[in-house]
Amino acid sequence: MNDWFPLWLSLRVSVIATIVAGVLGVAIAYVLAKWRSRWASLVEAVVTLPIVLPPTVLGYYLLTLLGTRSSLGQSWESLFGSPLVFTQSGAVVAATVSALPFVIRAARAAISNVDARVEESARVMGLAEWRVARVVTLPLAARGIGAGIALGFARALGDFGATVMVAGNIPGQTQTLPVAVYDAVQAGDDATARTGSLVLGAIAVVVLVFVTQLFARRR
Amino acid sequence: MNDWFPLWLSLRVSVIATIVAGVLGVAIAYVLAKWRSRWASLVEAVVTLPIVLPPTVLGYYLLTLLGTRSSLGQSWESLFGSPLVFTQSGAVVAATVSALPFVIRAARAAISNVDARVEESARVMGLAEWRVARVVTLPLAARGIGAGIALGFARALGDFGATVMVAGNIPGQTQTLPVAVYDAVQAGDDATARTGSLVLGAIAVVVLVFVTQLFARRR
Amino acid sequence: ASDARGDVVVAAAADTRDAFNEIAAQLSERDGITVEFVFGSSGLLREQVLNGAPFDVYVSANVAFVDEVVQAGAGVAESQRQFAVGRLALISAEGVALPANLDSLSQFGRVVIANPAHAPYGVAAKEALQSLGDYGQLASRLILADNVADAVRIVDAGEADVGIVALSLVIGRAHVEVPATLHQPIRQSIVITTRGAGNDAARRFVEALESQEGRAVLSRYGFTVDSP
Amino acid sequence: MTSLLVDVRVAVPGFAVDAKFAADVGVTVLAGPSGSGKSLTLAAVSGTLRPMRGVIQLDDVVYCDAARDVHLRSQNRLLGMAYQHAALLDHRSPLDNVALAVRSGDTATRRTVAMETLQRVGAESLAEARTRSLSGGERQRVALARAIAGNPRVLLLDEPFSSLDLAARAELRALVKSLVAERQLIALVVTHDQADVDALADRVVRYEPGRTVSAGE
Amino acid sequence: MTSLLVDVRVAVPGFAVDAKFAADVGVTVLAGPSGSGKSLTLAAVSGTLRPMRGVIQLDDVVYCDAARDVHLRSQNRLLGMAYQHAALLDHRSPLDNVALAVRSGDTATRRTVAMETLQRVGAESLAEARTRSLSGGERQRVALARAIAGNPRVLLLDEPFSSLDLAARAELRALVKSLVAERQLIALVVTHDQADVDALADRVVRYEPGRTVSAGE
Ligand SMILES: Nc1ncnc2c1ncn2[C@@H]1O[C@H](COP(=O)(O)OP(=O)(O)OP(=O)(O)O)[C@@H](O)[C@H]1O
Ligand SMILES: Nc1ncnc2c1ncn2[C@@H]1O[C@H](COP(=O)(O)OP(=O)(O)OP(=O)(O)O)[C@@H](O)[C@H]1O
Ligand SMILES: [Mg+2]
Ligand SMILES: [Mg+2]
Repeated sequence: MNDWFPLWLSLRVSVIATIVAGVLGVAIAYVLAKWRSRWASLVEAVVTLPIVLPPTVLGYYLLTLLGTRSSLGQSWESLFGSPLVFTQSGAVVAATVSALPFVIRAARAAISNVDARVEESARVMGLAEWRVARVVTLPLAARGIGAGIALGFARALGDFGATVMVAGNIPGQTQTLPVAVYDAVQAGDDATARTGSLVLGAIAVVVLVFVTQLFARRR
Repeated sequence: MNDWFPLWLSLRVSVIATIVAGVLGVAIAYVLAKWRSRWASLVEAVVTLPIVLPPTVLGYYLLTLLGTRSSLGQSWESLFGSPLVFTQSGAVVAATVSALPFVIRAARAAISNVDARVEESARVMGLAEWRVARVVTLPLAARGIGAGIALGFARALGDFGATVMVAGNIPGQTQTLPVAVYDAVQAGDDATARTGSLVLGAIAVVVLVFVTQLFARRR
Repeated sequence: ASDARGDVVVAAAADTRDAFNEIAAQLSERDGITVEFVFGSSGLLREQVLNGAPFDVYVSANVAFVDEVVQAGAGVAESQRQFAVGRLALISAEGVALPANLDSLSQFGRVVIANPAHAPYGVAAKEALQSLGDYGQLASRLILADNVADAVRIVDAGEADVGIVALSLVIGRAHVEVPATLHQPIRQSIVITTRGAGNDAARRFVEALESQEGRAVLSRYGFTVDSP
Repeated sequence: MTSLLVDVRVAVPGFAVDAKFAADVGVTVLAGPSGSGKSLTLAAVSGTLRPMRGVIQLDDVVYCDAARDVHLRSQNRLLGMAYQHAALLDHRSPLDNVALAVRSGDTATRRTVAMETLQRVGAESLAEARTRSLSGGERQRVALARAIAGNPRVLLLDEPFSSLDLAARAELRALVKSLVAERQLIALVVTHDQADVDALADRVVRYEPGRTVSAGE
Repeated sequence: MTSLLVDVRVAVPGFAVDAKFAADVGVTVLAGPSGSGKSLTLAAVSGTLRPMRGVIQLDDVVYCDAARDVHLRSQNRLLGMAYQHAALLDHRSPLDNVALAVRSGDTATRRTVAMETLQRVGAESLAEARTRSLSGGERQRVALARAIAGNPRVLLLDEPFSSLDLAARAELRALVKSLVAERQLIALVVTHDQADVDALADRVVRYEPGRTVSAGE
């Protein structure tokens, strides 16, 4: 590979998408875990759906939802002056949507598993609900949340189908590394495909080890 | 959709793949969680890699690894009399490989989070290691394992890229529902694509609610 | 019939979908031969053929891919043929006026073509644009679709104003043909795979393409064929 | 004078207890056999468990009124509580455990108050220990510090000295006694130790299975 | 006569204790201030913690020999243990907790033995209760049942009666005493309660910070 643009783009897109999906996903997971209702697992199943749809189909729906002809896409365009689809913002959206279900489900399981008695004792100590979440619930669920974020990151970094649909494949603009690797496989260019895969793998290993360490509970 | 074959095939393939990935993944996760070494998170990062590759590219490497020209593929053929690739077994392999990392990572986090003191007390009670795992560790990690299996199932059910490469898109033989949906989209057959997506979504919701309930800890 | 296999499995590039479906229908009616198609990207289908896919016939819009299959021993050399030449056409999104020709593209917004990195129609589209000197200036507005069928879909979704696509896929709608002189010919190649070597139906399918009726169908779908 | 009124029926699947007593400033000991509902009563006062019926009230502040479905959040009840099994936040240091319970001041002030409180219970050397490896008695000291650090109105102590040796028990008993007097606290103390009753109790509530429990002498 | 020899240095970050005593059939009480290393000693005997140096031996069965890096697995030490904080498997019923500790027989036999054991500690009515909602005293009864259910050679009891009322304490003390005699057990009992010492102790090991602990009278 003599062109490093896809690598930087992929890194930027996947990191931003992981942060967005992490914050949003943990918030949704928290609400789902605390929501004592039979509906919670139904809602959880529905938010898991993006995984089940073939990425291109997911991308197709996203495109319909966010494209230049949709009302959402038009509001975005009037707000920011440029369309959402076929831009790097579009790539971030696609990667975020792909990563979100993983964060939600892993975090929800971990949060539900936190001992309610410890949370109770923190309330009795006088900690406000948000501090109970910050001081007790989320730290005790850290490992599971970390697993979700790691999976979400891997998914965002590797996303191909949804990105290609929503962000297009514009070399030097929206062509991420997985898209470049895919192109190389199609073209029968094994060397480029191999280099690209190795680079993807290497980044992933570094980031994943880091994320795992970050969320491993100490003490 | 007037042809239900892709639906049944998808159900069969994803259920078998989920079971295989579930058993294998939980076993690997257990070993990783108990392996007190800095290498554990490196190994974990490496087994997460299949997520980072675009599914088609993953499928391409699987095809190279298991195809009729590979030694693995040839051993399989001489053992079972038919090739592994472009068969339903191939579809199961593709779905299993796609699902495995999700099971491993979520389960590993949950298993690591189990209170070591409870496991100790079970050992002192005289329970052999495998019974400690069965009676203490795995039940206490059930929710996280469930999340991993749910994600793995969703991934297996929705897999398009890897399946299409390894098993092909042979109608009536290896054409799974996501592949059929993709095909319909390509052919501009929006009605079939929409029905297919809805059916996929419906199955996923039912199975995911069931899985979540199954692994929710009682008592 | 779900589980009954067709008599012959044909793996073919996406641009042939409409024309081949019609030819297969004729073949089924006339000779009772059922053809099963697997449409996909030429590049991925080639990898599958090389790794033992149960395809009897491989059709690609890229001659080099077919050569590669033959060289690897996965295709029957004698059966290799170029049966038609594909053409490019311009289409536009709903509500967007059709461009009169390729020269006027600068007045439009995004333009979609198949990915020249691996799709033959993409290569041709790029050549056409280059021969008019437009490519460099257009590059930042180009969307590279996975294959020609995708390109058509992106135009239909309204995400590109104009598409340069396979004529064979847009024959039934408003389009403007791109002069064949602007690019290298897009030669449609066919080969019977080693697996399909003994399959009589495979041979019959190839013959059907070259038959008078077959060529009539192909040319109706915008392929250039040697005059019958 | 300040008084905590408890008049509730606390019910869980398979068990219910009726408790009716008023606790004034000073120490009210809850005594009675194992499984008679003492800890459940404290849970109701702390707001962790909603009583089936009845009222809990601190002067004119209604903690809970089941009939009107009023339940003040635990956070707003101004309690300090030491649990039967200490229930510390194992993932935070002993100092953090206590500092988190301090209800006012900035972070630095809270830590100072927490350190002072740890000193009062004789646990200053444990401030930065690994919480989950504390010994039974050490945990109880830290739990007591955490209970008093928030400067509560009501102190709920569930067998607070059970893992301590006799000397430590006497020392902490004296601490509780002086704190109650000094800060005019209402303390509910569950204990099986007659020495606690002798040294601390201003009044005793006896729990007996099947009977409404109420204040005796 | 059977005898448990303990001669080890048990060390954790920031603390170490040297213990050297032999415990014969009967009850050896470990007494001493909070944080003096009593629970750590039991952890070393049970195999949860590896001593820094020294030997633990039951007659000629070496439980551990630090110098030779020999450490018998906990599972093979034939112990029954009741933890300071009960440490039940909260996700299984009390009956399951006890049945899992029974070391021989098929499932049905185990459950029968478990039920009988629960009866002996007066907890048969708790067999199918929700374990995590047991009261403090109830947990201790179940924990004691679990400790004796496996028909162990060595019984390790860490403040086993601390949450129990006086009547229950007396009752369970008598049970331990008779079991020890009947089954010729070696029991190590940590307690702060003088009544336990008076009623049970055949010998007392005194823990004092900084000194090697050893058996006195
Ligand atoms: N959530 C619950 N669900 C079902 N039963 C419960 C629950 N909580 C407590 N119990 C039962 O209620 C009874 C009273 O429990 P409680 O903890 O109040 O006893 P206690 O008086 O504190 O006893 P101890 O002195 O042993 O701690 C016990 O039998 C206990 O098993
Ligand atoms: N894993 C550990 N890491 C660091 N310190 C520890 C660890 N385990 C125990 N300690 C410390 O070792 C000392 C002895 O602990 P131990 O639990 O044996 O005390 P104990 O004699 O049982 O006291 P108590 O009667 O209060 O239960 C305590 O100061 C405790 O904080
Ligand atoms: Mg209690
Ligand atoms: Mg102890």
